Amino acid sequence: MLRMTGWEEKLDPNLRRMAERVVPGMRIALPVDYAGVSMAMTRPLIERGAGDLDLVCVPTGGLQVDMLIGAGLVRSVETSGLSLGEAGGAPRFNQAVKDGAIVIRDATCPAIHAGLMAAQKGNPFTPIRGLIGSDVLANRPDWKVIDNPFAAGSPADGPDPIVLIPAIHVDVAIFHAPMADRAGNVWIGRRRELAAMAYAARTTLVTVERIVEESLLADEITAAGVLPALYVSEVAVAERGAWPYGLWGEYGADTAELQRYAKAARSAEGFADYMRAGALEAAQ
Amino acid sequence: MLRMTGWEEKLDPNLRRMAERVVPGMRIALPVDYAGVSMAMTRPLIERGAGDLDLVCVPTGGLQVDMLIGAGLVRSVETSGLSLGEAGGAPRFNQAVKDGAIVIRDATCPAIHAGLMAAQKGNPFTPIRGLIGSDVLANRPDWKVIDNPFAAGSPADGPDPIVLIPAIHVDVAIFHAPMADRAGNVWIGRRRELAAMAYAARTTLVTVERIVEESLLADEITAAGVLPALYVSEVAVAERGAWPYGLWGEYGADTAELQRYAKAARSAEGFADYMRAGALEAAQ
Amino acid sequence: MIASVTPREILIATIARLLDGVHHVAVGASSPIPAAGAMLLRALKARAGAEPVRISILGSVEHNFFTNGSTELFDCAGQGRIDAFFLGGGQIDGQANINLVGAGDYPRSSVRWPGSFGSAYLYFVVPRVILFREEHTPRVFVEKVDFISAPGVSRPGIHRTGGPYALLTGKGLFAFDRARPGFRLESVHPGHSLGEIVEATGFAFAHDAAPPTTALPDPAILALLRGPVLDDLQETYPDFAAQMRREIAAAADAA
Amino acid sequence: MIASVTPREILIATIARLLDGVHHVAVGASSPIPAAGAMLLRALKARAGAEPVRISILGSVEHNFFTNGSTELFDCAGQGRIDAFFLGGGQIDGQANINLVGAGDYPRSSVRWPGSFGSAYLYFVVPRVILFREEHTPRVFVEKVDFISAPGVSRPGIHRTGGPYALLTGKGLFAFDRARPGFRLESVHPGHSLGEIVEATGFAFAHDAAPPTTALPDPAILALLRGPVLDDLQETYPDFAAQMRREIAAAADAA
Repeated sequence: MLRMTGWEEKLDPNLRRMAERVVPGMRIALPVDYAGVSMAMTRPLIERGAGDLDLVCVPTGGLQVDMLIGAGLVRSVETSGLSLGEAGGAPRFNQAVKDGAIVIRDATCPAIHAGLMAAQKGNPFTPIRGLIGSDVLANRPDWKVIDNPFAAGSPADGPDPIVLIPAIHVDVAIFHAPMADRAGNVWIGRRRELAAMAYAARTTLVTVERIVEESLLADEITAAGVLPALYVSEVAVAERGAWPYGLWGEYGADTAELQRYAKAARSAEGFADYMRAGALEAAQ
Repeated sequence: MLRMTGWEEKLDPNLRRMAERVVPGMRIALPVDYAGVSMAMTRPLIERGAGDLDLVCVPTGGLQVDMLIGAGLVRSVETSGLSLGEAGGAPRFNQAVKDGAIVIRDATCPAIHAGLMAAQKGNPFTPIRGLIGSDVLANRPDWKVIDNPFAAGSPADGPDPIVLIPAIHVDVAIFHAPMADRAGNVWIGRRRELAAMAYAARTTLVTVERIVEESLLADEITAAGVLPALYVSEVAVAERGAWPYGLWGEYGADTAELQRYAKAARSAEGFADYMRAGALEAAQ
Repeated sequence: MIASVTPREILIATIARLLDGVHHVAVGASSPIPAAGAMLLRALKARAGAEPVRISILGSVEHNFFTNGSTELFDCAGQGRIDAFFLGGGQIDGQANINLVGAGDYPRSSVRWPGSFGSAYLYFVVPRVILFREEHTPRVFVEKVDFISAPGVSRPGIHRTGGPYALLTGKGLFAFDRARPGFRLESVHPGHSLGEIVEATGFAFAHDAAPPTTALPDPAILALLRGPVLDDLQETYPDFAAQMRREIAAAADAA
Repeated sequence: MIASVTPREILIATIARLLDGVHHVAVGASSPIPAAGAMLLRALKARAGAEPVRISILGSVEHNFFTNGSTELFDCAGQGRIDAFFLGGGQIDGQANINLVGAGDYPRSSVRWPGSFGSAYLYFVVPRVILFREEHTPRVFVEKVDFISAPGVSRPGIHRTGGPYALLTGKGLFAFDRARPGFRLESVHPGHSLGEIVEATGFAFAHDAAPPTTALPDPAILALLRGPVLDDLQETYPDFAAQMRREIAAAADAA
């Protein structure tokens, strides 16, 4: 496991406290690059050091997942894709796959959404079309195929097989959003996969750009984009908390930084150096 | 079928044109009382006179459904409830049930949502817990029970039966919303069942209080509550178009008017008188 | 003055007691008595500095904490995030089956009620369902309902995390024993009797030879109910709150 | 000057042709050539006064017409509301199977690519899937993919409303025959040859003895592409648009 000492005490105490909610062996849901990744929580999670994590990418992953893998905290990743986008492949992930150091559960985006939907509805599964004949399905013994009981055709048409995705329940969902109010209502706008993650999670940890004083549920216009406090366990402010990713409607991605990481993290040593240097920078 | 002459030409030509999209035998989705009922479309639909309609209430119905039944346009109603709320039972519906004049498909709210969700996802069905042992299920031969293939228990626990609700596809969805923009994007706020109806519908007809000039997708705050134009077939302005129902964030329900209807519509004649009088009023 | 406690106040205080320990209770928009009970519990917990009680009032714009349309209540319950809910019924039988659809032969019911709403689902997944029906007559409390909107009990193997917890009427309070299964009369409201309840109930139920009288709210609870809780209630149920204030005044005059 | 048409312009114009007739096309945020083809089609239809073409650019904030999170693209496709989509692949084989996961033995792939994304679903439900991969080498176009992210064809009885329609590479254009099944070389891009394509393709495909050359855009289309379409493109793909302008200038100089 990556050891990074001398900077932990510089981390935001609120984020450190939130990271304590994560214990070894938990299943953690993390959002797609552009939906609001709480990059601010990455170092507190690494400092916390709770390992054997099973990550669920909703529905794909990037920098944060690569860093947690690089830090040795990850046991498995369920994802439909993992890369640094324009900055190329995810180096610590790719290495870990090659080394067999992590279990990879390849999925397809709508199957991850289907699993979360099942959890949201309290259902054991959600059906999904497609997938039949793919090696994605062939490598997922946890998914099942049944004959559609509503098949319309005549018996001569034969059965109509359909895949069932089991519910994805997670221990913790972690994401970043533009704002929250004092009651803990979080404004997620049209990034409704963040709500799906929270519905499916026992604990939801949110970092935000800012706290607003008026209730986000007080007027119908902002209420339409709110994840209610009912689903939110804790909120902490982390300005530019998605950096180097962007946050929709707030700021763009820092592609140069992603590329810098992509280059540095090609080796384990380069990754460790990057994390150390970045930590010092962050502490300044 | 109810004949009401002498006032049709007073109806808004845009609404009349929209009503022409409804042809006999269609399956129509209508929203719950408080979600945005396009009461403004009720008379144009009655004037249009397309009968043998199969109504799907999302997930319950009230005045509009009662009026369409009273006008003789309805073949069946799928609903989890039908009443005038505080104003009591739905008189034309109750009479039609007693007379066996319509087919009633009693459902439960989350089953209607499950059916729409299946249509939204392109799935043949969605599972749902509950229902087993109810006469709701016993009277729905179109619903099926399977043994949950993911049942966790030992074989000694026996099977884990679960209900599957088939997809509810509808020909037309009709509702009322606060505003739309010139591109046809409709602001539905947190009444997301309106989006579910539109996703499941081939044609979606919307009346709104007002048209706004700026794009509702242009800023993320309003975008969060938008049903995109992609799902909207036609929009027309109808001020106070939910009356005597209310429209969330805009105006409250006119309970006195609902009570007036409830009283009048106890008999077929009273209903016809009410509709005629109301039509004249509306035309003034 | 204990004598000035109104029947509705007894119902409200009883509901608050039945809800003790819940964190999130959902209430229908047209259910002011259950809502008042939940609000009273919330006020009691707030006064005691205990964990807050969350109340979702369905169909209300002002007290709507949901943002995902009318499906969210059911999803939320399916996730195990709703601890208590209230159901009524045109008919309720001794197995806690409820009928919200109609009397007589289905589907051409001689009396048609609005319909099952979410009961056929929520009764299975909300741990503490309180059956509440003020009218206590043999017409309502029948031997066997004509239509089961939602069954009171399920055979082993049926996935069920919720079900009936108690039945509160205008005459008394029953607990539901899921194992037996059946109702047991817990207490009789002031002014009513065991004999009257037996007479008014179409199904058999367990009871002590001399069941206790339903506990009246103590003066501190009554003060909370008549003060801040009634003010809370006024915002969502103004007509009901006004009616209660009139009843309280009338009871005080009579006492 | 026909000679000044750049290879990318040929690809873009070909894509516009392949998309003819669609009403709604979805494009990945990092797919500027498919996006440009869709924008060219949109401009052509607008010019002709035909039914408008809708383009959804995924992952873009400015051109995001979805409001229900990242699930909406898949729901929309499942509803039959997306007529065309583009897929690539680290490997593509003669049965139109695509591999977006990795080369070598799964799961410890010797080369790992990002993953299957939505392909295992969209390939089944989008009627006109265009396989697009500029690199045309035996490394990409293999006899059999090492991992099937999404299969090109399905046996009868499998619910499938979509699938491969064409394969466009830097060297040529293939149509896919779902019945046979297999690819057929439709045309060879200017500057390339049948022999070169046979050499660069690891799977067998049908072809004429002397396949035609891929059609060049006519001057009016080229003007549209270099004018308003490039301006549209600039908003979403500024780097790509700038690069294209440089290429066009260089081609003009050379001609």
